[in-house]
Amino acid sequence: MVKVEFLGPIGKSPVEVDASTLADVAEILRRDPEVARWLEQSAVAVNDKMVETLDVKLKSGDRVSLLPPVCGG
Amino acid sequence: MVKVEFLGPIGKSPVEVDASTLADVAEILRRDPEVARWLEQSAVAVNDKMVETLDVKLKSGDRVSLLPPVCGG
Amino acid sequence: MVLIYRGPIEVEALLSRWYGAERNGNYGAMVSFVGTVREEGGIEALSFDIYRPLLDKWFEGWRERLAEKGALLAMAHSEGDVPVHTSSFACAIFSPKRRLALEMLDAFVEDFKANAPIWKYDVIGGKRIYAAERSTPMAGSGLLAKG
Amino acid sequence: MVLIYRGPIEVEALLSRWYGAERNGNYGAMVSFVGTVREEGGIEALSFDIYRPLLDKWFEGWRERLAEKGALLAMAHSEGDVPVHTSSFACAIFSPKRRLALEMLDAFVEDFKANAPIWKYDVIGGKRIYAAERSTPMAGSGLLAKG
Repeated sequence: MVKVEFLGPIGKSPVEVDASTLADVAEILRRDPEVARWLEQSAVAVNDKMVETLDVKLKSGDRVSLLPPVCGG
Repeated sequence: MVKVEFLGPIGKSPVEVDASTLADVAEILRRDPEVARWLEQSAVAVNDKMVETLDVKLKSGDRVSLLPPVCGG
Repeated sequence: MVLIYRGPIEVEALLSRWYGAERNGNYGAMVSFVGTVREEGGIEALSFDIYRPLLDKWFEGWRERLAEKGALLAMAHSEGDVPVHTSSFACAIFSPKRRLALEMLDAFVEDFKANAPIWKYDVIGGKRIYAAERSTPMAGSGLLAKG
Repeated sequence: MVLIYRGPIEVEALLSRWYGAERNGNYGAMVSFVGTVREEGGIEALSFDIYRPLLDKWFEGWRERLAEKGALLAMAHSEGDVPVHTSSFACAIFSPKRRLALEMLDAFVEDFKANAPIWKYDVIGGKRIYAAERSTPMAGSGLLAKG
Protein backbone atom coordinates (compact mmCIF):
# COMPACT_ATOMS: atom_id res chain seq x y z
CA MET A 1 0.00 0.00 0.00
CA VAL A 2 1.09 3.56 -0.75
CA LYS A 3 0.55 6.29 1.82
CA VAL A 4 -0.86 9.61 0.61
CA GLU A 5 -0.51 12.63 2.89
CA PHE A 6 -2.19 16.01 2.54
CA LEU A 7 -0.10 18.92 3.75
CA GLY A 8 -0.99 22.32 5.17
CA PRO A 9 -4.52 23.63 4.63
CA ILE A 10 -5.89 20.51 2.89
CA GLY A 11 -6.41 19.31 6.43
CA LYS A 12 -7.18 15.66 5.68
CA SER A 13 -5.67 12.66 7.44
CA PRO A 14 -3.32 10.41 5.42
CA VAL A 15 -4.87 7.57 3.44
CA GLU A 16 -3.46 4.24 2.22
CA VAL A 17 -4.13 3.41 -1.45
CA ASP A 18 -3.37 0.52 -3.77
CA ALA A 19 -1.30 2.04 -6.61
CA SER A 20 1.67 1.02 -8.77
CA THR A 21 2.24 4.41 -10.45
CA LEU A 22 1.51 8.03 -9.61
CA ALA A 23 -1.12 7.95 -12.36
CA ASP A 24 -3.04 5.38 -10.27
CA VAL A 25 -2.89 7.74 -7.28
CA ALA A 26 -4.16 10.61 -9.43
CA GLU A 27 -7.11 8.53 -10.58
CA ILE A 28 -8.06 7.55 -7.03
CA LEU A 29 -7.75 11.10 -5.64
CA ARG A 30 -9.84 12.60 -8.46
CA ARG A 31 -12.75 10.53 -7.20
CA ASP A 32 -12.61 12.15 -3.70
CA PRO A 33 -14.45 15.52 -3.94
CA GLU A 34 -12.79 16.79 -0.74
CA VAL A 35 -9.37 16.31 -2.34
CA ALA A 36 -10.17 16.83 -6.04
CA ARG A 37 -10.50 20.61 -5.72
CA TRP A 38 -6.90 20.84 -4.45
CA LEU A 39 -5.31 18.81 -7.25
CA GLU A 40 -5.10 21.60 -9.84
CA GLN A 41 -3.03 23.81 -7.52
CA SER A 42 -0.99 21.23 -5.62
CA ALA A 43 2.55 20.06 -6.27
CA VAL A 44 3.55 16.48 -5.52
CA ALA A 45 6.47 14.82 -3.74
CA VAL A 46 7.22 11.10 -3.59
CA ASN A 47 9.28 10.13 -0.56
CA ASP A 48 10.11 13.82 -0.04
CA LYS A 49 11.36 14.34 -3.59
CA MET A 50 9.43 16.69 -5.89
CA VAL A 51 8.12 14.90 -8.99
CA GLU A 52 6.90 16.26 -12.32
CA THR A 53 5.54 13.21 -14.15
CA LEU A 54 2.74 10.70 -13.56
CA ASP A 55 4.96 7.82 -14.77
CA VAL A 56 6.66 7.52 -11.38
CA LYS A 57 6.59 3.86 -10.24
CA LEU A 58 5.43 3.24 -6.68
CA LYS A 59 6.00 0.32 -4.37
CA SER A 60 4.49 -0.61 -1.05
CA GLY A 61 5.62 1.75 1.71
CA ASP A 62 6.16 4.71 -0.62
CA ARG A 63 4.84 8.06 0.52
CA VAL A 64 3.09 10.58 -1.75
CA SER A 65 2.68 14.16 -0.44
CA LEU A 66 0.32 16.80 -1.81
CA LEU A 67 1.62 20.37 -1.39
CA PRO A 68 -1.00 23.10 -1.85
CA PRO A 69 -0.05 26.77 -2.60
CA VAL A 70 2.61 28.09 -0.23
CA CYS A 71 3.28 31.43 1.46
CA GLY A 72 6.24 31.59 3.81
CA GLY A 73 7.60 34.70 5.50
CA MET B 1 39.95 86.32 6.27
CA VAL B 2 38.67 82.99 4.98
CA LYS B 3 39.62 79.78 6.74
CA VAL B 4 40.71 76.84 4.58
CA GLU B 5 40.73 73.38 6.15
CA PHE B 6 42.25 70.21 4.75
CA LEU B 7 40.34 67.07 5.64
CA GLY B 8 41.44 63.46 6.05
CA PRO B 9 44.77 62.38 4.60
CA ILE B 10 45.86 65.83 3.39
CA GLY B 11 47.04 66.20 6.96
CA LYS B 12 47.71 69.93 6.93
CA SER B 13 46.62 72.46 9.56
CA PRO B 14 44.00 75.03 8.55
CA VAL B 15 45.21 78.29 7.00
CA GLU B 16 43.68 81.78 6.83
CA VAL B 17 43.66 83.40 3.40
CA ASP B 18 42.54 86.72 1.95
CA ALA B 19 39.96 85.85 -0.72
CA SER B 20 36.65 87.23 -2.02
CA THR B 21 35.72 84.30 -4.26
CA LEU B 22 36.52 80.61 -4.42
CA ALA B 23 38.61 81.38 -7.54
CA ASP B 24 40.93 83.43 -5.29
CA VAL B 25 41.28 80.46 -2.94
CA ALA B 26 42.09 78.18 -5.88
CA GLU B 27 44.81 80.52 -7.06
CA ILE B 28 46.41 80.69 -3.60
CA LEU B 29 46.30 76.95 -3.02
CA ARG B 30 47.79 76.14 -6.44
CA ARG B 31 50.95 77.92 -5.31
CA ASP B 32 51.42 75.58 -2.30
CA PRO B 33 53.09 72.38 -3.62
CA GLU B 34 52.03 70.41 -0.54
CA VAL B 35 48.38 71.17 -1.32
CA ALA B 36 48.49 71.51 -5.12
CA ARG B 37 48.79 67.76 -5.72
CA TRP B 38 45.48 67.17 -3.90
CA LEU B 39 43.44 69.73 -5.83
CA GLU B 40 42.71 67.59 -8.90
CA GLN B 41 41.04 64.89 -6.81
CA SER B 42 39.46 66.93 -4.03
CA ALA B 43 35.89 68.16 -3.73
CA VAL B 44 35.11 71.46 -2.02
CA ALA B 45 32.61 72.61 0.59
CA VAL B 46 31.94 76.18 1.71
CA ASN B 47 30.51 76.40 5.22
CA ASP B 48 29.73 72.67 5.04
CA LYS B 49 27.84 72.93 1.75
CA MET B 50 29.26 71.19 -1.33
CA VAL B 51 29.99 73.65 -4.17
CA GLU B 52 30.57 73.11 -7.88
CA THR B 53 31.63 76.50 -9.19
CA LEU B 54 34.56 78.87 -8.57
CA ASP B 55 32.18 81.89 -8.68
CA VAL B 56 31.15 81.40 -5.05
CA LYS B 57 31.49 84.70 -3.16
CA LEU B 58 33.30 84.54 0.17
CA LYS B 59 33.21 86.85 3.15
CA SER B 60 35.33 87.05 6.25
CA GLY B 61 34.69 84.12 8.58
CA ASP B 62 33.67 81.74 5.78
CA ARG B 63 35.13 78.27 5.90
CA VAL B 64 36.37 76.36 2.83
CA SER B 65 36.95 72.58 3.21
CA LEU B 66 38.96 70.36 0.87
CA LEU B 67 37.68 66.78 0.70
CA PRO B 68 40.10 64.27 -0.82
CA PRO B 69 38.96 60.84 -2.21
CA VAL B 70 36.76 58.96 0.26
CA CYS B 71 36.34 55.35 1.24
CA GLY B 72 33.87 54.62 4.01
CA GLY B 73 32.74 51.21 5.17
CA MET C 1 19.28 23.18 8.35
CA VAL C 2 16.59 25.76 8.84
CA LEU C 3 16.21 26.91 12.43
CA ILE C 4 12.54 26.42 13.37
CA TYR C 5 10.99 28.39 16.24
CA ARG C 6 7.75 27.35 17.87
CA GLY C 7 6.08 30.81 17.80
CA PRO C 8 7.94 34.10 17.21
CA ILE C 9 11.64 34.21 16.42
CA GLU C 10 13.86 35.68 19.15
CA VAL C 11 15.38 38.09 16.65
CA GLU C 12 17.85 39.92 18.91
CA ALA C 13 19.42 36.69 20.16
CA LEU C 14 19.40 35.19 16.68
CA LEU C 15 21.11 38.13 14.95
CA SER C 16 23.70 38.27 17.73
CA ARG C 17 24.33 34.58 17.37
CA TRP C 18 24.68 34.75 13.58
CA TYR C 19 26.93 37.79 13.72
CA GLY C 20 29.03 36.32 16.53
CA ALA C 21 29.42 32.97 14.82
CA GLU C 22 30.43 34.43 11.47
CA ARG C 23 32.40 37.57 12.22
CA ASN C 24 35.55 35.49 12.56
CA GLY C 25 34.89 33.85 9.19
CA ASN C 26 36.54 36.80 7.39
CA TYR C 27 33.43 37.39 5.27
CA GLY C 28 33.43 41.18 5.22
CA ALA C 29 29.70 41.62 4.54
CA MET C 30 26.66 40.39 6.42
CA VAL C 31 23.29 41.18 4.91
CA SER C 32 20.20 40.15 6.81
CA PHE C 33 16.46 40.26 6.37
CA VAL C 34 13.83 40.06 9.11
CA GLY C 35 10.11 39.79 8.36
CA THR C 36 7.76 41.08 11.05
CA VAL C 37 4.00 40.48 11.15
CA ARG C 38 2.19 43.71 10.24
CA GLU C 39 -0.99 44.76 11.96
CA GLU C 40 -3.49 44.83 9.09
CA GLY C 41 -6.80 43.30 8.08
CA GLY C 42 -7.82 42.84 11.71
CA ILE C 43 -5.47 39.90 12.29
CA GLU C 44 -4.19 38.98 15.75
CA ALA C 45 -1.41 36.82 14.40
CA LEU C 46 -0.20 34.86 11.43
CA SER C 47 0.17 31.12 11.82
CA PHE C 48 2.38 28.72 9.85
CA ASP C 49 2.56 25.05 8.96
CA ILE C 50 5.92 23.76 7.76
CA TYR C 51 6.81 20.51 6.04
CA ARG C 52 10.30 20.18 7.45
CA PRO C 53 11.85 17.39 5.33
CA LEU C 54 11.26 19.30 2.09
CA LEU C 55 12.06 22.69 3.62
CA ASP C 56 15.46 21.42 4.68
CA LYS C 57 16.12 19.92 1.24
CA TRP C 58 15.14 23.15 -0.49
CA PHE C 59 17.31 25.13 1.91
CA GLU C 60 20.36 22.87 1.52
CA GLY C 61 20.13 23.39 -2.27
CA TRP C 62 20.41 27.14 -1.73
CA ARG C 63 23.16 26.75 0.84
CA GLU C 64 25.26 24.79 -1.65
CA ARG C 65 24.58 27.25 -4.46
CA LEU C 66 25.79 30.12 -2.25
CA ALA C 67 28.75 28.18 -0.87
CA GLU C 68 30.01 27.83 -4.47
CA LYS C 69 30.14 31.62 -4.59
CA GLY C 70 32.00 31.81 -1.31
CA ALA C 71 28.95 32.91 0.67
CA LEU C 72 27.23 31.46 3.73
CA LEU C 73 23.45 31.31 4.16
CA ALA C 74 21.46 31.07 7.40
CA MET C 75 17.68 31.02 7.89
CA ALA C 76 15.07 30.80 10.64
CA HIS C 77 11.27 30.48 10.42
CA SER C 78 8.36 30.18 12.82
CA GLU C 79 5.85 27.35 13.12
CA GLY C 80 2.48 27.95 14.77
CA ASP C 81 1.17 31.37 15.83
CA VAL C 82 3.18 34.59 15.44
CA PRO C 83 1.40 37.66 16.91
CA VAL C 84 1.45 41.04 15.14
CA HIS C 85 4.69 43.00 15.68
CA THR C 86 6.70 39.84 16.23
CA SER C 87 8.82 38.12 13.59
CA SER C 88 8.29 34.91 11.64
CA PHE C 89 11.17 34.87 9.17
CA ALA C 90 14.85 35.82 9.26
CA CYS C 91 17.75 35.08 6.97
CA ALA C 92 21.32 36.26 6.56
CA ILE C 93 24.02 35.99 3.93
CA PHE C 94 27.71 36.32 4.77
CA SER C 95 29.91 37.11 1.80
CA PRO C 96 33.18 38.80 0.93
CA LYS C 97 31.19 41.10 -1.41
CA ARG C 98 28.21 43.24 -0.46
CA ARG C 99 26.65 43.52 -3.92
CA LEU C 100 26.68 39.75 -4.37
CA ALA C 101 25.16 39.29 -0.91
CA LEU C 102 22.30 41.71 -1.64
CA GLU C 103 21.54 40.13 -5.02
CA MET C 104 21.59 36.64 -3.57
CA LEU C 105 19.37 37.66 -0.67
CA ASP C 106 16.77 39.00 -3.10
CA ALA C 107 16.87 35.86 -5.27
CA PHE C 108 16.74 33.62 -2.20
CA VAL C 109 13.72 35.34 -0.63
CA GLU C 110 11.96 35.41 -4.01
CA ASP C 111 12.34 31.65 -4.38
CA PHE C 112 11.45 31.17 -0.73
CA LYS C 113 8.08 32.83 -1.32
CA ALA C 114 7.37 30.56 -4.30
CA ASN C 115 8.83 27.23 -3.31
CA ALA C 116 9.45 26.80 0.41
CA PRO C 117 6.87 24.30 1.77
CA ILE C 118 5.30 26.65 4.31
CA TRP C 119 1.60 27.48 4.62
CA LYS C 120 0.28 30.71 6.06
CA TYR C 121 -2.94 31.39 7.98
CA ASP C 122 -4.48 34.59 9.27
CA VAL C 123 -5.59 34.34 12.90
CA ILE C 124 -8.78 36.36 13.38
CA GLY C 125 -11.04 35.97 16.40
CA GLY C 126 -8.98 32.97 17.45
CA LYS C 127 -9.69 31.21 14.12
CA ARG C 128 -7.02 30.06 11.67
CA ILE C 129 -7.91 31.02 8.07
CA TYR C 130 -5.73 29.79 5.18
CA ALA C 131 -4.22 32.78 3.29
CA ALA C 132 -5.30 31.29 -0.05
CA GLU C 133 -5.24 34.51 -2.05
CA ARG C 134 -1.63 35.37 -1.00
CA SER C 135 -0.34 31.85 -1.64
CA THR C 136 1.53 30.62 -4.71
CA PRO C 137 1.22 27.18 -6.32
CA MET C 138 4.65 25.50 -6.22
CA ALA C 139 6.52 24.64 -9.41
CA GLY C 140 4.94 21.54 -11.00
CA SER C 141 1.51 22.06 -9.45
CA GLY C 142 -1.48 20.39 -11.10
CA LEU C 143 0.28 17.13 -11.90
CA LEU C 144 -2.41 14.96 -10.31
CA ALA C 145 -5.21 16.82 -12.11
CA LYS C 146 -3.81 15.68 -15.49
CA GLY C 147 -4.64 12.61 -17.60
CA MET D 1 22.03 61.50 12.60
CA VAL D 2 24.72 58.93 12.00
CA LEU D 3 25.70 57.01 15.11
CA ILE D 4 29.49 57.33 15.46
CA TYR D 5 31.49 54.80 17.47
CA ARG D 6 35.02 55.49 18.67
CA GLY D 7 36.56 52.17 17.52
CA PRO D 8 34.54 49.07 16.54
CA ILE D 9 30.75 49.07 16.44
CA GLU D 10 29.02 46.98 19.10
CA VAL D 11 27.04 45.17 16.43
CA GLU D 12 24.98 42.81 18.61
CA ALA D 13 23.71 45.64 20.81
CA LEU D 14 23.14 47.91 17.82
CA LEU D 15 21.09 45.41 15.81
CA SER D 16 19.03 44.57 18.90
CA ARG D 17 18.43 48.25 19.51
CA TRP D 18 17.41 48.93 15.92
CA TYR D 19 15.16 45.90 15.76
CA GLY D 20 13.63 46.62 19.15
CA ALA D 21 12.99 50.28 18.38
CA GLU D 22 11.36 49.63 15.01
CA ARG D 23 9.49 46.37 15.35
CA ASN D 24 6.50 48.22 16.71
CA GLY D 25 6.57 50.60 13.74
CA ASN D 26 4.55 48.11 11.62
CA TYR D 27 7.24 48.10 8.92
CA GLY D 28 7.15 44.42 7.99
CA ALA D 29 10.69 44.22 6.59
CA MET D 30 14.06 45.06 8.13
CA VAL D 31 17.08 44.71 5.89
CA SER D 32 20.48 45.33 7.41
CA PHE D 33 24.07 45.42 6.29
CA VAL D 34 27.15 45.03 8.50
CA GLY D 35 30.68 45.55 7.17
CA THR D 36 33.44 43.70 9.02
CA VAL D 37 37.17 44.34 8.57
CA ARG D 38 38.70 41.44 6.64
CA GLU D 39 42.13 40.08 7.46
CA GLU D 40 44.06 40.72 4.26
CA GLY D 41 47.17 42.51 3.03
CA GLY D 42 48.85 42.12 6.41
CA ILE D 43 46.71 44.79 8.08
CA GLU D 44 46.09 44.89 11.83
CA ALA D 45 43.16 47.25 11.54
CA LEU D 46 41.48 49.80 9.37
CA SER D 47 41.28 53.35 10.65
CA PHE D 48 38.80 56.09 9.72
CA ASP D 49 38.54 59.86 9.73
CA ILE D 50 35.06 61.32 9.49
CA TYR D 51 33.93 64.85 8.74
CA ARG D 52 30.78 64.80 10.81
CA PRO D 53 28.92 67.96 9.68
CA LEU D 54 28.88 66.85 6.04
CA LEU D 55 28.30 63.18 6.88
CA ASP D 56 25.16 64.13 8.81
CA LYS D 57 23.93 66.35 5.96
CA TRP D 58 24.52 63.62 3.40
CA PHE D 59 22.76 61.10 5.65
CA GLU D 60 19.76 63.34 6.33
CA GLY D 61 19.27 63.72 2.56
CA TRP D 62 19.02 59.93 2.25
CA ARG D 63 16.80 59.66 5.30
CA GLU D 64 14.32 62.09 3.77
CA ARG D 65 14.41 60.37 0.38
CA LEU D 66 13.57 57.06 2.05
CA ALA D 67 10.95 58.56 4.35
CA GLU D 68 9.06 59.71 1.21
CA LYS D 69 8.83 56.04 0.24
CA GLY D 70 7.58 55.06 3.69
CA ALA D 71 10.92 53.61 4.78
CA LEU D 72 13.18 54.35 7.73
CA LEU D 73 16.99 54.48 7.50
CA ALA D 74 19.54 54.01 10.29
CA MET D 75 23.34 54.03 10.09
CA ALA D 76 26.41 53.67 12.31
CA HIS D 77 30.11 54.09 11.49
CA SER D 78 33.42 53.89 13.31
CA GLU D 79 36.01 56.61 13.78
CA GLY D 80 39.62 55.70 14.61
CA ASP D 81 41.01 52.17 14.62
CA VAL D 82 38.88 49.09 13.88
CA PRO D 83 40.83 45.80 14.25
CA VAL D 84 40.37 42.92 11.81
CA HIS D 85 37.24 40.83 12.45
CA THR D 86 35.45 43.73 14.07
CA SER D 87 32.93 45.97 12.33
CA SER D 88 33.17 49.55 11.10
CA PHE D 89 29.88 50.11 9.26
CA ALA D 90 26.26 49.09 9.78
CA CYS D 91 23.02 50.28 8.29
CA ALA D 92 19.41 49.16 8.27
CA ILE D 93 16.29 49.97 6.29
CA PHE D 94 12.80 49.38 7.68
CA SER D 95 10.08 49.25 5.05
CA PRO D 96 6.68 47.72 4.42
CA LYS D 97 8.16 46.04 1.33
CA ARG D 98 11.22 43.80 1.20
CA ARG D 99 12.11 44.37 -2.47
CA LEU D 100 12.10 48.13 -2.02
CA ALA D 101 14.23 47.84 1.13
CA LEU D 102 16.84 45.72 -0.66
CA GLU D 103 17.03 48.04 -3.65
CA MET D 104 17.32 51.10 -1.46
CA LEU D 105 20.00 49.49 0.68
CA ASP D 106 22.08 48.78 -2.41
CA ALA D 107 21.67 52.33 -3.75
CA PHE D 108 22.40 53.81 -0.33
CA VAL D 109 25.60 51.84 0.24
CA GLU D 110 26.73 52.57 -3.33
CA ASP D 111 26.37 56.31 -2.76
CA PHE D 112 27.91 55.96 0.70
CA LYS D 113 31.07 54.53 -0.87
CA ALA D 114 31.27 57.41 -3.34
CA ASN D 115 30.08 60.42 -1.36
CA ALA D 116 30.18 59.97 2.41
CA PRO D 117 33.02 62.13 3.81
CA ILE D 118 34.97 59.30 5.43
CA TRP D 119 38.64 58.49 4.86
CA LYS D 120 40.13 55.03 5.26
CA TYR D 121 43.62 54.01 6.34
CA ASP D 122 45.30 50.64 6.58
CA VAL D 123 47.05 50.09 9.90
CA ILE D 124 50.24 48.08 9.33
CA GLY D 125 53.03 47.83 11.89
CA GLY D 126 51.25 50.47 13.94
CA LYS D 127 51.39 52.95 11.03
CA ARG D 128 48.34 54.56 9.42
CA ILE D 129 48.54 54.44 5.60
CA TYR D 130 45.89 56.26 3.51
CA ALA D 131 44.00 53.75 1.32
CA ALA D 132 44.49 55.96 -1.75
CA GLU D 133 43.97 53.28 -4.40
CA ARG D 134 40.62 52.14 -2.89
CA SER D 135 39.32 55.70 -2.47
CA THR D 136 36.94 57.54 -4.79
CA PRO D 137 37.03 61.27 -5.61
CA MET D 138 33.72 62.81 -4.51
CA ALA D 139 31.29 64.32 -7.02
CA GLY D 140 32.64 67.70 -8.14
CA SER D 141 36.29 66.94 -7.41
CA GLY D 142 38.97 68.98 -9.17
CA LEU D 143 37.13 72.30 -8.87
CA LEU D 144 40.13 74.13 -7.36
CA ALA D 145 42.50 72.77 -10.02
CA LYS D 146 40.50 74.57 -12.75
CA GLY D 147 40.95 78.02 -14.22
